[in-house]
Amino acid sequence: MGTLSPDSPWTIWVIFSPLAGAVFTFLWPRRARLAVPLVALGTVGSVACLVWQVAELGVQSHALGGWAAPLGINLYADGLSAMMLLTTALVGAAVTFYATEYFRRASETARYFWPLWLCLWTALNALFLSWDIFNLYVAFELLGLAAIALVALAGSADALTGAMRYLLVSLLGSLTYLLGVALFYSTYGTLDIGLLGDLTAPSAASWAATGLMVAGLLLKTALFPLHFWLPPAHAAAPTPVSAILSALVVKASFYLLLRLWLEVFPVTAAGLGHLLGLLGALAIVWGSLQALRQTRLKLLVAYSTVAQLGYLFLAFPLALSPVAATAWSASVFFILSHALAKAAMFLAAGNILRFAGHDRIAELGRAPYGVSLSWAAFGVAGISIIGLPPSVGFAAKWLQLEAALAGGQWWWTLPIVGGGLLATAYVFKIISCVFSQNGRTSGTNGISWRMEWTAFGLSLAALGIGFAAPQLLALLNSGTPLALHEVGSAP
Amino acid sequence: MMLSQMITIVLLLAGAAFFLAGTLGLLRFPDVYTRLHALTKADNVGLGLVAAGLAIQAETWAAMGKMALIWLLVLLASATGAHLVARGALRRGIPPWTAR
Amino acid sequence: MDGAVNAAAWAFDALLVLTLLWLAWRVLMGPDLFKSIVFFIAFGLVMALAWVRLRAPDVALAEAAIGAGLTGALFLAALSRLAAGERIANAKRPVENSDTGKSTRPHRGVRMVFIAMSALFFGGLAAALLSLPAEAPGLTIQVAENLSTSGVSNPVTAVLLNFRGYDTLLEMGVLFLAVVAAWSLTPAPKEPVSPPGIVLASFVRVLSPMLLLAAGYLLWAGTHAPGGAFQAGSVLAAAAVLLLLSGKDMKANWPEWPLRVVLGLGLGVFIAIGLVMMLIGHRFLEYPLDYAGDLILLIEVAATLSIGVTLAALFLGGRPQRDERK
Amino acid sequence: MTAFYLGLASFLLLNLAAGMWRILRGPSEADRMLAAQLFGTTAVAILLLLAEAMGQPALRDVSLVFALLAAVTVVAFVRRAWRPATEEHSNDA
Amino acid sequence: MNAAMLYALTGAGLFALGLYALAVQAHLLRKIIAFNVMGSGAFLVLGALAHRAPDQVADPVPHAMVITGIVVAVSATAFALVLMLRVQSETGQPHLPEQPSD
Repeated sequence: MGTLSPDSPWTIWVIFSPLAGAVFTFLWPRRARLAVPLVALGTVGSVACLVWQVAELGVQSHALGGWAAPLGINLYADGLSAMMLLTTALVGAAVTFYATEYFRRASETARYFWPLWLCLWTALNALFLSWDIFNLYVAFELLGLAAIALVALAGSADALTGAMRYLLVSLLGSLTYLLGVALFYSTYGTLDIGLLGDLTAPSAASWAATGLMVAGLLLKTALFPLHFWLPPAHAAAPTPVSAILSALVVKASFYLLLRLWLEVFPVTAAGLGHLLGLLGALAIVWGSLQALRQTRLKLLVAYSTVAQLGYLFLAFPLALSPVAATAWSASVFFILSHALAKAAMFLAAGNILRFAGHDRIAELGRAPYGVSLSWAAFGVAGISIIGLPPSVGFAAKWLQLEAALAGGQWWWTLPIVGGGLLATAYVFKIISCVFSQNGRTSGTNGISWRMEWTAFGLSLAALGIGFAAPQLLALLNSGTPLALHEVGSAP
Repeated sequence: MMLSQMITIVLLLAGAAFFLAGTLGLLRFPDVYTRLHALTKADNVGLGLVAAGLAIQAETWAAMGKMALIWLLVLLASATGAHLVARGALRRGIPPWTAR
Repeated sequence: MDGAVNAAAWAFDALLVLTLLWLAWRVLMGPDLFKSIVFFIAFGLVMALAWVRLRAPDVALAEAAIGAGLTGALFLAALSRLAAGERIANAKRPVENSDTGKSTRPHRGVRMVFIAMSALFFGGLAAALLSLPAEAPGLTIQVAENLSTSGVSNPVTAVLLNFRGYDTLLEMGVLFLAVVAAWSLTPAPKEPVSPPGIVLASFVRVLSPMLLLAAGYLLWAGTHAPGGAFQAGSVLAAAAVLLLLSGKDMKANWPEWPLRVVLGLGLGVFIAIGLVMMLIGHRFLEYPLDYAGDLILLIEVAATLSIGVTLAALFLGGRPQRDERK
Repeated sequence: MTAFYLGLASFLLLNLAAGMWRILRGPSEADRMLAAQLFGTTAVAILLLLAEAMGQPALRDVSLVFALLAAVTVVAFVRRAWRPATEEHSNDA
Repeated sequence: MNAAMLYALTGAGLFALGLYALAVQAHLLRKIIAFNVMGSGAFLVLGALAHRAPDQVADPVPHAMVITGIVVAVSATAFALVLMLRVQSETGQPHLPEQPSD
C-alpha cells in the first residue's frame, strides 16, 4: 500500500484555496476578475504537487485536528483520489478560463457564478480526499446544493424546474446515504473508511446499510432507471455549468460508490455486481437511443452522458473475475476520458448555441462557418466518446474488453462495442450538419477566441492523454487496493 | 415524605388541574375569543403552579430564578400572542359568540 | 419504587412516540397546507421532547430553536409568498381554479404500490435495527479519555469543534452556500408592510434584548453545558426574524457590505485559525493545548454571529434590495 | 417522586394530544394557531418536569429556548400567513 | 426492546412515512415538508442508537452528527423554498410539470 507519510500540507491547500476563493469572491465581487485566476492557479498548483507526492512517495494522509482515526477525521490521498483530483483540476481550470469570457457581459450572474463554482470545486476536492463516511455526507450536500444553484443560475423556466427536480433527487439520495451511515456507525462504532473496511462482516445491519448507500449513490449518479433528472438539468444549465455537471459532479457520486465498494462494503455479492453491470448495459443502449431521438443539441449531449455513465458500471461485474485490477483501471480511465471529452462537447455546443441563437439540430446547418473551431472541437471530442485510438476513451475501452475476455465474461463485450457504434451514430448526426451546404453564415459574433480554444484544447487533451496511459496506470495503482479485490479474498 | 415534597405534589396537581381546564376550554368553547381566554389564562396559571412546585425542589436559587424567568417569558409571549390573534380575528370579521 | 419509575417512563415514551407518528401522519397527509404547517410546528416541539428523553439536551436545544421555531416561521412565510404568487398567477390566467395546496393524489392503484414499497422499506430497516446489539459503547470511551485535552468540558462541543472540527467547517460552508444560492436566485420578495401596532412593537422591543442575552448565555454555556454556536446562532436568528416580522426594515439601516462580511465571517475565521495552526507546525485545526479553549470560543463567537445573520437572510428569502443598485 | 413527575408529564402529553384535535377541526386558522401556542406552553411544563425527573438541570435551558421562541411562530402566523378574510372561509368549507 | 430501540423504530417509521408522502404529493411545499420529516426520522434513528451507550450517558459523536445534520437540513430547506417560489413565478404553479419525454 506504499508508505503512509503523515500530514502532507498539500491535501489542505487543495481544499481550502478554492473555499477561501469562494469567500473572497462573495465579499468583493468586483475584484473577482483578478482573484479568480489566482485562486484557480493556486488550486491547480496544489493538486499538481499532491499528485506528484502520491506518485513518488505513495499514499498521503492528514489527521485533521491532530486526532487519530476513530475519533478524528482523516484526509487520505491515494492513486484513485489523485486521478480524480487531476481530472477535476484539468476540467476545472479549463471551465474557469471559459467562464471568465462567457460571463463577461452578464456581470449580474457572474457575481454569483464565482462563489458557487469555487464552492463546488471545494466540495469535489473535499469529497475525493475525505476518509470519513459522515464527512462525505456533508461534502456531498455541499456539492449538491452548489450544483443545483448553478443550474438555477440560468433563470429560464426549464432550468428552474430542472434544478428543482435535481434538488429533490439530491436530497433523497443524501438522506438515504445518511441512513446507511447511521447503520454502519451503530454496528461498528467508527466512521473511518479504513477501520470500517477491517471490521465489516456480512450481517443484517451491514447489508441494509450497503443497500441504502448503494441506492442513494445510484440515484445521484443517474444510473439508467434513475436518470430522469439528469438531461433536463444538464441541458438547461448555462454552458460552463453543463460542462462541470456532466464531466465532474456526476462522477463524484460514482467515485464514492467505487471507494465504498472497494474498501467498506462487506464481501461484495456477485448478484449486486451483475445487476449494476446489467443496468449499465441498459443505460448505454437506452441513453444512446434517446440521444439519437433528440432534436436539440444540448439534450443530445446530456443523454450521451447518461449513456457513457453506463460504461463505468460495467466494471462491477468484470471485477468479479481474477483481472479485477484491469476492470477498475478501465472505469477510472473512462472517468478521465469522459470528463475531458464531455466538457469539450458541452463547451463546443454552448459556443454553437450562443452563435446561432438556438440549438435545434435541424437548422444548425446554416451556421457552421462562424464557429468552425467549435465544430472541430465537437468532432475531436466525439472521437474520444466513440473510443477511437489514440484517445483515452480507446485505452479505457481496450482495458475493459481485455478484462471481459480474460475474465471469461465475453457477453459484456456486446454493450461495449454496441455503445461505440451508437455513439458514432449520434456524433455524426451532429457533424453531418457541417457538410450540408445549405447555409449562409448567420448569428451574432459573441464568441471570443478564448471560448473556442478552450473547447478545442480540452478535446485535444482527451485525445493526447491517451499517450500518457502507462504513467496514469502507475499513478492509479500507487496505494489503491485495486488488485486486492479478486473474488473471494477478504478485503 | 417530607413536607416540601408534599407541597410540591399539591402544587403540581393544582397545576395539572389548570392545564386540564385550559384544554377542556380549548375543546369545548364555541369561538376563537373564548378559547383564547381558556388557553392563555388557564395554561399560564398551570405553568406557574408547576414551576412553583418544581422550584421548591430546585437545588440552587439560580435554578429557582431561571424557572421564574421562564414563567415570565411564557406569560409575555402568550399575552402578546393572544392579543395579536384576537385583534386579527376581529379585523377579519370573525363574529364573537353571543348566547342566542 | 424502581418498577413504578420504569412503568411511568415507558408510558411517557410510548405516548410520545404515538403522538410523534400521528403528528407526522397529519403533517404529510392532511388536505389543507396551512393545517399541515401548524402540525409541523407541533411535530418540531414533540421532536425536541423526544431528544430530551434520549439524553441529548444539545440536540433538543438545536431542534427546539431551529426545528420548531425557525423552520415553522420559514414555512409560514413561504406559504404567504406562495399565496401571493398564486394571486399574481391567477390574475394572469384566471382559468382553472387554483388549488390552495389541496393534496392532489395519483389514483388508487399507484398509491397502493407506493404504500407497499414504503412498508417494505420500513420492514427491512426495522429488521436491520432490531438485529443490532442492545448495548453498544460507540466512541463514548475515546471521547471521555480525550475530553481533558480538548479545551472544553461539554463532550458534544468537544466533538463538534475539536475532534471533528472539519465537519463543522464544511457545514458552515453549506450554510454560507445556502445564502449565496438564495441571493443568486431572486431579490427579496416585497412583504406587505403594515404598522406592527403598539403591542407587537413593544413586545419585540422587550423580547429582542432578552433573545440576545439568551444567545450570549447559550454561547458561553456551550463550553461546559448543553449549548454552543448553532443553538446560540439560531436564537439570534429568531431575534432578527422577530424584528423583520414587526416591520422593522432591516435592509434599510443595514449597509450591504458589512452584511456580506458577517455572512462570510464564521467560515473565514474558521479557515484562518485552521491555517494559522498549520503555519506554527501543527496539523490543520490542531489547537495548541493551553489555547484550545480560547480558540474554540473565538470560533464559536464568529460562528454564532454568522449563523444568526445567515438564517435571518434565508428568512428574508432573497438578496436585499439595496444590493440591486450595485 | 420521579414516577410522579413522569406520570404528570404523561398527563400533560395527553393534554397536548387533545389540543391536536382542535388543530384538526378548528374552523378558522386562528384556532389552529391557538393550539400551536398551547403546545408551546405545555411543552415548557413537560420540559421542566423532565428536568427534575431525569436529573438534568440543563433541560431548563431547553425550556428557556422554548419560552423565547414560542412567540416567533405565532407572530409569523399573524404577520404573514394569515390570509385575508375573504379567502379564509372558502378553503375551510 | 428498550426505549432506544422504540425511538429508533419510530425514526424508521417517520422516514418511511416521509418517503411515501414524497412519492405521492405533487405540491412542492408538501415535498419539502416531507423531506424535513424524513430528515428528522433519519436523525432520530442516529440519536436513538446513540442512547444504547452504557451507564446512562449517551454517545456524543452521533449527537454532533445530528446537530450538523439539522443545520444542513435547515439550509437545504431554506434554499428549496426560495427555489420553489422561483419555479412558481416562472411556471405559474408550484408543481413540477409532467415529465414530457423520458
